[in-house]
Amino acid sequence: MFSLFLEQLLNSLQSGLMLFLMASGLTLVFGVMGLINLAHGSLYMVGAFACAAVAAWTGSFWLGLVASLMAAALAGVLVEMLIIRRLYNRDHLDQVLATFALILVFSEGTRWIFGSFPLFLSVPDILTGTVVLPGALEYPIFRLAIIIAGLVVAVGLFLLIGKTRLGVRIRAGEADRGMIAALGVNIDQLYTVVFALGAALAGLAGAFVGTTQSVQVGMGEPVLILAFVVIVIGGIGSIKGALIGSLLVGFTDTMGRFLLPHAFATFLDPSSATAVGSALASMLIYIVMALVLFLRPSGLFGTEA
Amino acid sequence: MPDAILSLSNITKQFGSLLASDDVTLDLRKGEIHALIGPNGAGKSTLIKQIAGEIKSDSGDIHFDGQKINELDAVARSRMGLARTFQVSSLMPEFSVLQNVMLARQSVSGKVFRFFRPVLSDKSLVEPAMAQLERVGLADRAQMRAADISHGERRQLEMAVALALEPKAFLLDEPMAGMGPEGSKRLTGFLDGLRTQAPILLVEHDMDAVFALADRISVLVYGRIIATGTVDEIRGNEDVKRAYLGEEA
Amino acid sequence: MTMNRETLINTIIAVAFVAVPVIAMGMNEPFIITLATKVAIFAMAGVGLNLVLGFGGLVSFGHAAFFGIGGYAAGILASHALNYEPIMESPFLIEGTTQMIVIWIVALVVSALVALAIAAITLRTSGVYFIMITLAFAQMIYYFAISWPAYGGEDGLSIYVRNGFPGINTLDPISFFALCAVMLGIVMLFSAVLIRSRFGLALQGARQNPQRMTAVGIAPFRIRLVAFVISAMITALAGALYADLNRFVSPTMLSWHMSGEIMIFVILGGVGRLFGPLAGAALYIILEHLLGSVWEFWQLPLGVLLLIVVLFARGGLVGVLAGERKHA
Amino acid sequence: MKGMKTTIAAVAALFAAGAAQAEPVKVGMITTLSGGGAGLGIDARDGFMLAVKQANNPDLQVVIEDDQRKPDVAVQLADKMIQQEKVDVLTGIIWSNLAMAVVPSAVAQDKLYLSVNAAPSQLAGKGCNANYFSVSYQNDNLHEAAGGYASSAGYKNAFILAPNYPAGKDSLAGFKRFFMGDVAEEIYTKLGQTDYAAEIAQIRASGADSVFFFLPGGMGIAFMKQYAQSGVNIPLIGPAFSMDQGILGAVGDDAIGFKNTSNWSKDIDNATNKAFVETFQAEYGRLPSLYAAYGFDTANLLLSAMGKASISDKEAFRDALRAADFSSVRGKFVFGPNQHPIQDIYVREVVKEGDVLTNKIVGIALSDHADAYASECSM
Repeated sequence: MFSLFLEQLLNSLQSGLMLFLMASGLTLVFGVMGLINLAHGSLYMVGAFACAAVAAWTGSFWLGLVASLMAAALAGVLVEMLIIRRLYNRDHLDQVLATFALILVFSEGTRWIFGSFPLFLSVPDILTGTVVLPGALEYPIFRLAIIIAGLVVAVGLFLLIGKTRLGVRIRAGEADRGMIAALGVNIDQLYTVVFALGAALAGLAGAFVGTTQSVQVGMGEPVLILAFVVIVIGGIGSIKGALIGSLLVGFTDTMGRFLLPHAFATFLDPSSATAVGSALASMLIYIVMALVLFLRPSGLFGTEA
Repeated sequence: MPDAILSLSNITKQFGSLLASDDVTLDLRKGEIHALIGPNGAGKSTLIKQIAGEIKSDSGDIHFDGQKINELDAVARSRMGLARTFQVSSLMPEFSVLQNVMLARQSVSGKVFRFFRPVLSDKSLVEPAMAQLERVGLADRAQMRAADISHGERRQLEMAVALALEPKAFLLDEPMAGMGPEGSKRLTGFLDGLRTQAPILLVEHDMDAVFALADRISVLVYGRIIATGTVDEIRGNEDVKRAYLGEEA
Repeated sequence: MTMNRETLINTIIAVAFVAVPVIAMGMNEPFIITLATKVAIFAMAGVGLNLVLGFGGLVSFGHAAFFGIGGYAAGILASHALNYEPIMESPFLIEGTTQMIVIWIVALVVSALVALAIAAITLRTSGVYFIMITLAFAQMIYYFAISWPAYGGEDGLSIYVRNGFPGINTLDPISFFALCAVMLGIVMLFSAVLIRSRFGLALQGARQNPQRMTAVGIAPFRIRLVAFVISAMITALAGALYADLNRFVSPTMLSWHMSGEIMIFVILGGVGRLFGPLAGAALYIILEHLLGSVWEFWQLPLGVLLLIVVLFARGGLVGVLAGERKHA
Repeated sequence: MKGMKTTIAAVAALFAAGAAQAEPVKVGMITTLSGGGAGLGIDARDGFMLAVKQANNPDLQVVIEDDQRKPDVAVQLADKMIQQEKVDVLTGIIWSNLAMAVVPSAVAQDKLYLSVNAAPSQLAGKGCNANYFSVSYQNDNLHEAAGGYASSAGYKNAFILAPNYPAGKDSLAGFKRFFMGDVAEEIYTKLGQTDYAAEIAQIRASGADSVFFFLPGGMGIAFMKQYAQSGVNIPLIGPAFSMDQGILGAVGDDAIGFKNTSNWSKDIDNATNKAFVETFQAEYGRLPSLYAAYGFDTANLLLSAMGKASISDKEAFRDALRAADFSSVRGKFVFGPNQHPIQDIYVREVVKEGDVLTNKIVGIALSDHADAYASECSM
C-alpha cells in the first residue's frame, strides 16, 4: 500500500509537470500581452501531429520532437502575425471569439490533412521499460523522463525569465506595457517571440503527451480547460503560480481518483462507492479552483487587478 | 468638539515601510471649510480614501455625524451623507451628463431595485438632477456623453454628482486640478457659498483658493499633521514654512 | 441618426425572423421552421447572457449551467409525469407534469436559486478570474449530470411527447415556433425595459465605473447579484424550450462548448445590443446549416468566416450595420 | 480482380432491378463525420455506401448528415430527415447517447431505424419496438463475451474498469454477467480521461490475474500505450472497440497479442466477407473496421427487404427485414425476438501481417449468443 501511495505521488508530479508546459505558455501570453488564447490547445495538437508525422516518416522520435517544437512555434508566429496582433487592444470578448474560431480552423484543417483516424506515436526504444526505484517501486522510465523533462523546462523557464535580457523585457511587459515601449524595445517583435515561446512549449507538451495518449483531432481541448484552471489557481501571469497550480491540479486529480472511491467505501457498498467516488473525483479540481478563488480572488500568486 | 460633524482621532496607515498616515487627528466642523494641504506624497489622498472608506486604517477612529464609522464600508458612508469627489474625474463615460447625476439621485431616493419604469421619464429623478446641473452651469450639456465633454466640464460634473447626493459633508479631492485660472476662480466663488449647505474638507494645491476659502487649514507632511489653524496662523507658522513652504526661518 | 439606423436594422432582423418560417411553411420546408425555432431559443439564451455580459460587463463562461438546468427541469418533470412516478412522496407529494407553464416556473425558481449561490461566490472575483470561476461551476454541474445515474447520465433523458401549452398544439412546428418567438419577444421587451430602468442604469454604471458607484452609495455587488440571477433565469427558460424542441435533454446542454456557443452568439451579433443575440444566433445557425451540407470539413470555412467577422466587423453584426452607438 | 468486382455488382444490380417493387426507399443516415469521433462514423458510412454502390439499385436513395456527435444536433437532423426529406428509414448513429435521443421518437413516428452500431439496453428490453432493428449487436454482447472468454480461459480474479457513464456501467455489468471468477476491483474513470497512471498503479497493486477494460476511442489508445509502458503484464481483455482497425495503427506494436471479443473479423471465412474486405480496400485504400462491416451489413439487409416487399406496406417490409435474408459478412445472421442479432462472438488476437496490425480469430467466445434483455421485450 505504501509503495502504491508513493507511485501515485510520482504520477501526480508527472501529470502536474506536463500541465505546467501547457500552463506556462498560456500564462506568459496572458501576462505579457493580456490575451486570452483559447487556441493554445490547438498548438498542443499541432505539436503532437508534427511529432507523429515526422517520427513516422524518419523513424526517429527525437527528430519528431524537434519538429513539434518548430511546427508549433511556426504556427504560433503565423497566427500571431496574421491575427492575434490585431487583438491586443480589443477586449477579452473579441479575443475569445477569434481564438475560438482558430480552434475550428486548426481542428478541421488538421483533420483535412491527416484524416479522421488517430495517428501512431510511440515512446522511443531507449525510454521503454521500467526501473525499480527505492521502496521496490517499479516505475515506467518514460514517465520518469517526463518528470525530468518537465523539471528541466521549469528551471530553464525560470532562468530565462530571471536572468536573460528577454526575461527582463518580458517582466517589464508584465509590469507595464507602456514602459517597454519607452525602453526602446520593439514591442511587435517581443510579442511575437513570447507567443512563439508559449506555442513551442505547448507543442513540446503535445509531443510528450502524444507518446502516451492518442494523437487525434480535439486532443487539445480538455488540456486547454485544465491549463486555464491551473493559471487561474496560480494567479494569471505568474510562472511560479503556474508551477504551483499545475502541481496542485495534478495532485488533486490523481489522488482524488485514487483515494475518493476508497474513502466512500468505508461507509457505502463498494459499487456505489466507486460510482459516487468517481463522480466526485471528476468534479474535484473544479471544486478546488472555486475554493482557491473564494479565498483568494486573484489566485495564489496573482496581483490585484 | 460638539459642533464637529467629522472627526478623525489617531489615524494610522502603513504601506510596507511607508507611513502614509501617522497618528492623524483632525475634525471638520459645521459650516466651515477645512483645507488639507501638504506637499505631493504627504498622504492627503490616502487620508481621504480612509475617510471615504475605500481603504481601512490600521488604527484610530473615525466619527461621522455622531457615529463611529470605522467598520462601515464606502457605500454605507456615502449613504450616511459623506460625498466625495475624485482627484481624477471618475464618471460614467458612456452615460449622458444627466444620467451621471441621476444615478446619484437614485441612490439618495433609496430606490435602486426598480425594474420597469424608464428612468428618463422619471420626474422625481430628472428634475432634481437638472437642478444640480444648473447650479454648476452644466445644464446645456445635459444630453452629451460624459466622455465627450471638456476636462473642466467633467470637474463641474463631479461637483454636480456630489451635490446631488445632498450630503452632510463634502470631501473634495483637488477640485481645481487642471481647471485653469478662469475656472478655478468660478469654482472658488461657488464653494464659498457651499459651506452653509454642508461643511467641506478640501484637499487643494491651489494656494490662492485655499487662502481665500479656508476657515481652518491643516498641514500634512509625511503623513503627520504638523499644524492646524486659521489662515493667518498657518501663514505665520515657522514649522510650516520650514517643512512645507521651503523657506528658511 | 445612428439610433434610427439601429432601429431600422432591428426591424429588418425581426421581420426576416418571423417571415422566413412562415414562407417555409408555405413552401412545405418544415426543417427551416425547426432551424428558426432553434434560432429563437438560442437567441433567448443569448438575451439572458447579454444582460450580464453586455450591460453588466460580467463575462460568464458558465451559462450552459442554467441552460442545462432549464432543460433538465423540463426533462425530469416530463419523464416523471409520463412514467406516472411521483418525484417525491414524503413529506409531501410532488408529481411530474407535462405542462410547459409549470415547467417554466420550476426552471425559473431552480435556476434562480442556483444562480444566487454561484453569484454569491463568483462575484467576489473579476476579469479573467470571473470567466474561469463561472466555468468551474458549470463544469461541476456537468460532471455531476454525467455521473448521476437517476436521469440517464451521459445518455440523457427523452421526453417522448413535447410538453403542452394551453390552446396550442406544440407538436405542430409552426405553432411551437410561434410560442418560442413570442417568448423571445417578451424576454427581449423585458430586457429593453430593464436596461432603461433605475436598475438598468445602476447595472450599466457598475460596468463602467464601480468606484463611482460606490462613491454615490450604490453597492455594485448587489446590483450584479440580481442581474446575474435574472440573466440565469432567462437562459434557463431558453433551456426548457430547447428540451422541448428536441424532446430530449442531455449533459451536452451543460458542457463548456454550450457556454461558448451562447457567448459566441452574443459577440457575433453585437455585445450590449438588444438584437445582438438574435442576429448572432441566426447568422451562426444559417452558416452552420449552409456550410454543413456542402463540405465535410465545413467547420474550417466557418472558423475563417468568424475570424473575418471579429477582425473586420467590430461591434458584431448589429454594430457594423448600425454604426457607432451613442449613450444608452 | 476488377472484372470479378464488376460482375458481382452487375449481378446484384440485375437481381435488384428484377425484383424491385418500383417503390423507392429513402434512407436518412445521421452519423458522426466531424470532430474527434469522426473515424467511426466515416467507416460506417463508407461500409454502407459500398454496399449501396455495389447494389446499384436506383430505387435506393441515401441522404447523409453530420451529427457532430452532439445529441441535440442528431435530434434536429432526425426531424429534418422525417419532416423535410420524408425518409422511410433512418440509420447511421454510432453513439448510444445519440441513439437514445433519436430512436424512440423516430420509431414512434413509424419510421424504421436500422442500427449500424449503438444498441443501448433500453431499446432491447422494455423499450423494444417493431420499427427498430439492431444489425450490429446489443451493447452488452461483446462485454458478455469477454466475461465468457475470461472464464473459459481460466482467469479467476479480474480487475475491471470503464468510464463513468451509462455505457460504461452496462459494460462492467455485462462482463460480470458471464464471468465466473471474482472481481478484484472495479473502477470507473472520468469520461474523456487521457492519463491512466493512477489506475495502472492500482492494477499493479491489485494482484488480479486479468484486466478487463472498456475504453472506447482515444481513451483506449491512451490506456493501451500507457499500460504497455508500465511494465505490468497482467493480460488484458476487452471488447473489439478498443482494438479495432481504425485504432490499431495509433496504438502500434504494443497492441500485439491483445485478446478482444468481436462478432466480426476480417478473416471470418465466407465469400461475402472476403469480397467485402477486398472491395473496401480497393475503394477506400484502407482495411475495413468493425463499423464498416456493420454499415455494409445494414445496407445489404435493407436491400434484401427492398427486393421482397414494398416500403408502403410497412408490415410486410418489417417481415422482410426480420427474415434477414441477405448474405452477411458475419456468415449466418438471425434476428432474435427483439430484433437484435443472435450470433457467434469470436475471440480475436492482434497480430502483425507484414507492416499492418490487424486482428485474427483465435476462437469462439459465445456461440449463437442472444442478449440479456430479449425476455423483457413484449413484441
